[in-house]
Amino acid sequence: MDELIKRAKDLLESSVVKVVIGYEEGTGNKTRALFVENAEDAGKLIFDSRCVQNLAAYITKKEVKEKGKMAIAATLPVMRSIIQLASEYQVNDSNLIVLGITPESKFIEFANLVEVETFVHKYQIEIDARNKEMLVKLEKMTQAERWKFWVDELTPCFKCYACRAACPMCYCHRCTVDFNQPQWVPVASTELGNLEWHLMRAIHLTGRCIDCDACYNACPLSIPINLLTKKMLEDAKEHFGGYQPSLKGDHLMSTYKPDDKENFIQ
Amino acid sequence: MTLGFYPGCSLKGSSREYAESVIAVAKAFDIKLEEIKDWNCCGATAAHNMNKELSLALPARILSLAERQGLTEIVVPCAACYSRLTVTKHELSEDPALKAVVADANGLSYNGTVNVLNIVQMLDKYVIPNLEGKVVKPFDHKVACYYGCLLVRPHEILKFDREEDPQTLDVLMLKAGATPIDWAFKTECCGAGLSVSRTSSVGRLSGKIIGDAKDRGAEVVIVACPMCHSNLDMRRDSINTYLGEKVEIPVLYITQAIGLALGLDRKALGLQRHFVKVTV
Amino acid sequence: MSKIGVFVCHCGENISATVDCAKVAEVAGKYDGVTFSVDYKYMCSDPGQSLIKNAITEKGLTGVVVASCSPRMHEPTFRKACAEAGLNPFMCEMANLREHCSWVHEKGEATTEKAIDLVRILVEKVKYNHELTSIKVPVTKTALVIGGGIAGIQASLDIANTGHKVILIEKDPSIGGHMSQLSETFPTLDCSQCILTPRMVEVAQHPNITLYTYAELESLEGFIGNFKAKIRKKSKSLDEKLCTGCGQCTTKCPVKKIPSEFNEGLGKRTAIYVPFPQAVPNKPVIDRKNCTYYVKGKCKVCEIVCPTGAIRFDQEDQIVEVEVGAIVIATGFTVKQPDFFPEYGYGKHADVITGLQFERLASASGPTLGEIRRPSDGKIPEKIVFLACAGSRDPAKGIPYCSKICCMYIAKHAMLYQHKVHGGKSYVFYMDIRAGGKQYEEFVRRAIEDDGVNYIRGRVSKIYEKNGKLIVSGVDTLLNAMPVEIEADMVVLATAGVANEGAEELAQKLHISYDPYKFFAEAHPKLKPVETNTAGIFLAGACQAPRDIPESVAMASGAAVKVAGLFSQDELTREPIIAVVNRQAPPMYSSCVGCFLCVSACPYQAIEKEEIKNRNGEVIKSVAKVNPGLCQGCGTCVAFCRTKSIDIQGYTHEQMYTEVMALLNEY
Amino acid sequence: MAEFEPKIVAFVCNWCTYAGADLTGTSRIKYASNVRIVRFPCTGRIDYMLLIKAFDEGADGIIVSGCHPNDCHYTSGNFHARRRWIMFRSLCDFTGIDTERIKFSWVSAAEGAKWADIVNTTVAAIREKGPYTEYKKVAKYPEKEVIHG
Amino acid sequence: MNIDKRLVRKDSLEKLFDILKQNSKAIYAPLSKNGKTTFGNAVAFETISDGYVQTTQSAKDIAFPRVDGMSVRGIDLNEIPEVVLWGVRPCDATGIGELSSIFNWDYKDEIYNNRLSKVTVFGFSCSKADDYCFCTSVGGNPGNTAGSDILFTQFGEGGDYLAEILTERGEKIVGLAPALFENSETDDKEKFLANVPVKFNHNEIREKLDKFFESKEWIEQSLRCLGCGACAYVCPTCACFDIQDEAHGKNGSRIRCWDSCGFSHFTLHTSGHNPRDVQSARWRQRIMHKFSYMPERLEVFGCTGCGRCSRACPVDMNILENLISIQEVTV
Repeated sequence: MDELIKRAKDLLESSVVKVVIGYEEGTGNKTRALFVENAEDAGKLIFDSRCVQNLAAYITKKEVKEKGKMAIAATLPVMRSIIQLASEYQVNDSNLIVLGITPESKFIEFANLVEVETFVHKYQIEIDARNKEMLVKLEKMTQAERWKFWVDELTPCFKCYACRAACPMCYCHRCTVDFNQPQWVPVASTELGNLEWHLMRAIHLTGRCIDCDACYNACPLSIPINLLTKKMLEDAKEHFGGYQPSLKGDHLMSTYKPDDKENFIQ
Repeated sequence: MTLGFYPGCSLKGSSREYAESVIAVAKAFDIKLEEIKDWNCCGATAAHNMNKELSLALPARILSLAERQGLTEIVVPCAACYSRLTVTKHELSEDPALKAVVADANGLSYNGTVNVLNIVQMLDKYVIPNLEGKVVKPFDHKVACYYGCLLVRPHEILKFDREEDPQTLDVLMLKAGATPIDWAFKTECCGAGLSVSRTSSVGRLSGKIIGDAKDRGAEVVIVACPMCHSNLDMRRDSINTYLGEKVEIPVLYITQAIGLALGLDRKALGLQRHFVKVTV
Repeated sequence: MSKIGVFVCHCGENISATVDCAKVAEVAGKYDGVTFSVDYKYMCSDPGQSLIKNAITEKGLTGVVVASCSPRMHEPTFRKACAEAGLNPFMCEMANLREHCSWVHEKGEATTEKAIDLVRILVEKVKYNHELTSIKVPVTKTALVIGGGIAGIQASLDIANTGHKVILIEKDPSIGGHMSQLSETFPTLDCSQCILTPRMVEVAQHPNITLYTYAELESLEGFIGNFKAKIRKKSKSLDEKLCTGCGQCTTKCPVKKIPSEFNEGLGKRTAIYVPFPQAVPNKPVIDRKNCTYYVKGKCKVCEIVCPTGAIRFDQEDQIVEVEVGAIVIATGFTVKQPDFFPEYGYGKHADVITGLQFERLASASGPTLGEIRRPSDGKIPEKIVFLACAGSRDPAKGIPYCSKICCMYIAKHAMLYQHKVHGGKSYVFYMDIRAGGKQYEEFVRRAIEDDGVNYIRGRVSKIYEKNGKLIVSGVDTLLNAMPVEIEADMVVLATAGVANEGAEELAQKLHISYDPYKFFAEAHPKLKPVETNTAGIFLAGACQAPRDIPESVAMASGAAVKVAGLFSQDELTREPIIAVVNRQAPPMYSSCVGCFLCVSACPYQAIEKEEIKNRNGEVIKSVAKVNPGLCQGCGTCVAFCRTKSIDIQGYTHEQMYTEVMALLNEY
Repeated sequence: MAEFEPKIVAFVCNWCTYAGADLTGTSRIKYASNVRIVRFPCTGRIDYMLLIKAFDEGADGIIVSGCHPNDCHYTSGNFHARRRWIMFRSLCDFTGIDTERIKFSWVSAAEGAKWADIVNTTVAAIREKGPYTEYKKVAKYPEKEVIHG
Repeated sequence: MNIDKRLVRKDSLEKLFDILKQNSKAIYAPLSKNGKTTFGNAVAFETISDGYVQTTQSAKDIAFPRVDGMSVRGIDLNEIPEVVLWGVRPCDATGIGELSSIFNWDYKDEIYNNRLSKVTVFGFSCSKADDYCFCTSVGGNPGNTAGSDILFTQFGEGGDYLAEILTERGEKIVGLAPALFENSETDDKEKFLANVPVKFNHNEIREKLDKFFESKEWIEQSLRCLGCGACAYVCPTCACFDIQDEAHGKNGSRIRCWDSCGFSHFTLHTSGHNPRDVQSARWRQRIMHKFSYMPERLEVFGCTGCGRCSRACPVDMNILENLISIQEVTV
């Protein structure tokens, strides 16, 4: 990733950007986010297969935004998130430069978000085999079995909201769970409170989730909540031909087709 | 450079000269044509009316083989094969489920990564750009470019040229020094479907085509499909019976015409194999 | 603490027959916040209403629940009553005990229980009702009509005649539109220009109509009653005040070979030109693309010959800003042009022409002075073929719909041909004959029976030239698909009527929706045919779908009435049942994060971006803002907003949530 | 014991289904009294969270109904709603919520009879299924200790 | 005082488990799910997992559940089962003490104390540690007896156990199964304990923090922090909660739920003003509370060095690393 480091240096020296967001070596053989503000620290930047955290989550973080224009080391999922964020007016060319890293771990730079979009659209969002299998397994279950499965899985959740914090799409200042007039989602992390929180989360991410698994990776209890969003992703494919984050902003759930098909409305 | 090559049955039999001329022209531009190993029938004719899966599985196998062979682009000179392969590519990309079924039937993975070129696209992409200075004997004749039915239809899928009054062949021939005539039967049916069952109809259908070409002063008819060729060339007697006169306009494959323009050896282009003597 | 009054109505026997009204009133009386509860025979009667009014004044009620019939029936009644007693009308809710309970259930416990539930739901809802005041929007009583075809002309005149101001803009140098190009009109065969031109003159002279020709809409802002339109007046290179329309310039102009738009390219015009003799205004414009002066830098013949010195070569486009209260769109349609029908050789063979071109040939004011002569060599065609559905009803061509007018004008064309060319043979290839309309079917029969036009049911696969003739090869489906070949001298294509180029662009300028074919979309296919989704913008004529003259005129008058209706009041009063985006104190300003997904969800383009700035004018955040003029209160945005920042008055989150709670819990 | 009487909440739009239900009334067509109607301006306004709330609070079944496609008073509210329902329903199904207890329908202002039929069939179906105990267990309903009152 | 030390054979543990069950004690022990180990009601001995360095969550919810009813009537002691907390690491055992000090600072929290009064703690010394452990830096150690009623130390992999009976409650347990607690020859457990090197001096840190409030270090450290509550919820000493009224018509319940100072809404005022409106302020609060405020007010540190927060953090906010750097930077 020498190009990445070099580019980061340039951008900071020429003070085109105030901060470069990338990965550094962390503790316990983990990597973690690094915010480079001085060119001389650019050397700390690394990239390898362990770098899976979706850095796009930082783009909308108050403290990071306040630093000024930023550049970000972006893998495919991060780029997807960025485009989605851009389509929701949370980021634009004037405050972000994307330092791309291709799935083949090649460095690739973009002049603007339109180029990023074009690149992103070369790849379909595909659910990995392991989870696909899991989905199929769940779909094969009876409704009652699925109910049991999810109650068991979700009961341990203690609502630390790491999933929300780690998700680039959860940038709202006031999440529905923080809304208490009325109290849409019970605060308590009981079966019910947890179920509703995760249902709501999945719905809110429908048509917006780009399947980066940040939520799952962040969960300290390793609850497979990403299955919910993956399911929504699949259904979007099945019912509406799927979606790709796009600057056009033709969002899956805020638009419709008069001939949308369903088989359950009497 | 190397291109994948799917000859299909015709180019191994009734239209060997097509294959020969394709290879000859390719050679002249240092294009190596790598034949797909263990290729099979493309399933043209009516198969797709009888059994959809089968009609898709056959071409899919060819494409899978090409993938396995590491080919990213294959040239398919026969219009019928081209149609089948492209349609299959399209159908499978539309329907993942079907894709799975077919891959399963073939026992071969299919990713749809292979780009399928018909002869016109191939020439357009790799030959024409380097034609400069290579034309030693401009093909200075009035030519009627005959596209037939499969090269440009169905447009929604092939997205190649326009289905009524197509132009690509004409443009190619223009570049080869010919004068394409404007005529009315570019995409009329030559009767290939009835070639064996009702030869008389072929005489009439193909007759109209040759007739109009003649009326408009064409010296050569240019084709890009073995079926068209066999009907317009091999069935010339019944055509002439229909027309009530002896029309001897030769029918050349686009590659043969270009080959001549390049000054390639007539034998290498298989011109001697035609029924209607190639006088040009 | 709210003081709520519950008023249970017996509706004579209608409710009390199956519901124990007294019990309902009694139970309701025990609910927290209910300070008055009573049942009465007829709540909607005068004594009933005064019962409510008195309770409001005496008990100082803060909310009222009337448990009687459907709110769709009497909500206005009781809200009015409350208002009269000084209670905000929107603090009154109705429980539907009649239609939804007493009438549909048998007498008994369960039915009364349900009635009690229904009342409780509303009692709890009312606790969360807010005082609302209806929205008043002023109305600018000037209408903007876009497009000077027959529809635009009719709409303008109708509105102007109600005494309101109209601004009519037309992109071409003259009004008149397609109708002015037509020869005769079906089914009466009266001369198109004879009936149209008087109207055109009327427009020009009407004191209430301001006419801008050679002008287009630049941009539009605002909402019903309060639009601001920018109009671009394209430069005519002419001082219209000075020009007398004497015609010197046009006769002297050296550039004479420009295909005339008015004559569909069959005639020629000069660079400085008046599109046609009866043009309104009858003053020339310079076509800068073809004018020698603008191309080469010298010529100026027109300037020299102009007796009044009206030519202005340096004139620039002008932007006029106008304020209007309503807009009528009458931009019409166009027909498919060359290259769309390679198989018919249109654009290749001079003698394959469109219906509009035939109109010009048949028109007395046309290039051939009304004689049917083929463009290629001016010969009179002995055999002529008309093709219906050239493009129309042809999914393969991307035009699955029926262009509607063709069947009729083809019959007319064939008829005119037969009248003008005696002994000529005419053929019509058609799919079906669609002659629905007064006198229409009879008209077509006349063409077939009296004038001997040969109708062949079938389509044409191709047209090609063969020794000077046009070979039309088609099929006759009535003779069991027998192939037909006709050697014609001329072919007329009834090319599909399609939306204007730039229709999409215009729609976006106007914030109105359009169908897949770029025709503008009406608000409701049956009940709102001239309205658009955007309040205050109306449709007339073929811009909404292919239409013939009578329909276009009817539609125009319809739109005019809508405008007049709108202008009949100084202020629009609208129910305050609209969406609002919350606002809070800094540093939040609003819980809205400005993702603006609501913008794409709103059917009325009623949601705008508002930039919240600090004292130094820097944007702190941009959030959604609902335009009360445009919002219709559907609430689609509300259910959609992740942060619950947008809410709809009268059906707020708290109200609906509470209803569900109240419905399933004991109180 | 007495036959189980399901609690059913109906979320309907003001312009079609609510009016349709009014018509059922004016036509005096009788139907089961288990249903309670909540009136919305448009199906587009119906928040899926409210359906969940209904189950939380002990509903055994839910009816959601609005204008037929293309008949929406607001032109497209029901189209938006339909998209949400498709996804929401499948999510419920995926998490094991009994989707047979949520009835989606289009009832126009003219379909009074259809409304009666929808209600009756739904009530019958839910009665067949019995109370939604699985969900109530999770919702700990109605074990709610009294604070006051 | 001299501690009663006994030998417990490794196969006696199961017997002990069963005897406890027979004496109707609920046993909360480490169980595995999705590859994570957390305390739960163990129905059978074999379900108890071992070999873990540290459980994902602490055992605090035995006395401070993540959701607890706050009935106006108070809770009936008999409603609470007798619980044996099995397999607690020494750091967690100490944690219970620290948590109790919070719940008994000024107001004595009846609910918490009642729950705790029913708990017997079986500590298990650590035979292994990982990079995240730092108990020794905060005054603890892998064999620390504090907080346990009985502390078990295994004599090497697969070996028998040394049981240190530390409290009356511990003795009660022994009383239930005296045969299983044999006399032990050796009582030297040291060589079987994990080695956890001291990384910093917590007292130094405490002093330093007094002058550290305005330091840039907080911002540097917290820029990466996403502001979730994972650290607080796995922490054995985090005690913050939020009181909620769940109303359902005229019925409803008052409950308290875990809360975390990491959330931006934790200190949000109704006015919209937020005294800790940036993550650095929240991160500072977390560290200050544990290493400055608690020692100051409660004479205990709010950290047991269990390292859970570091393991649980989705963005690798390693508290040990951060504390070290606080010790290093000069004010």
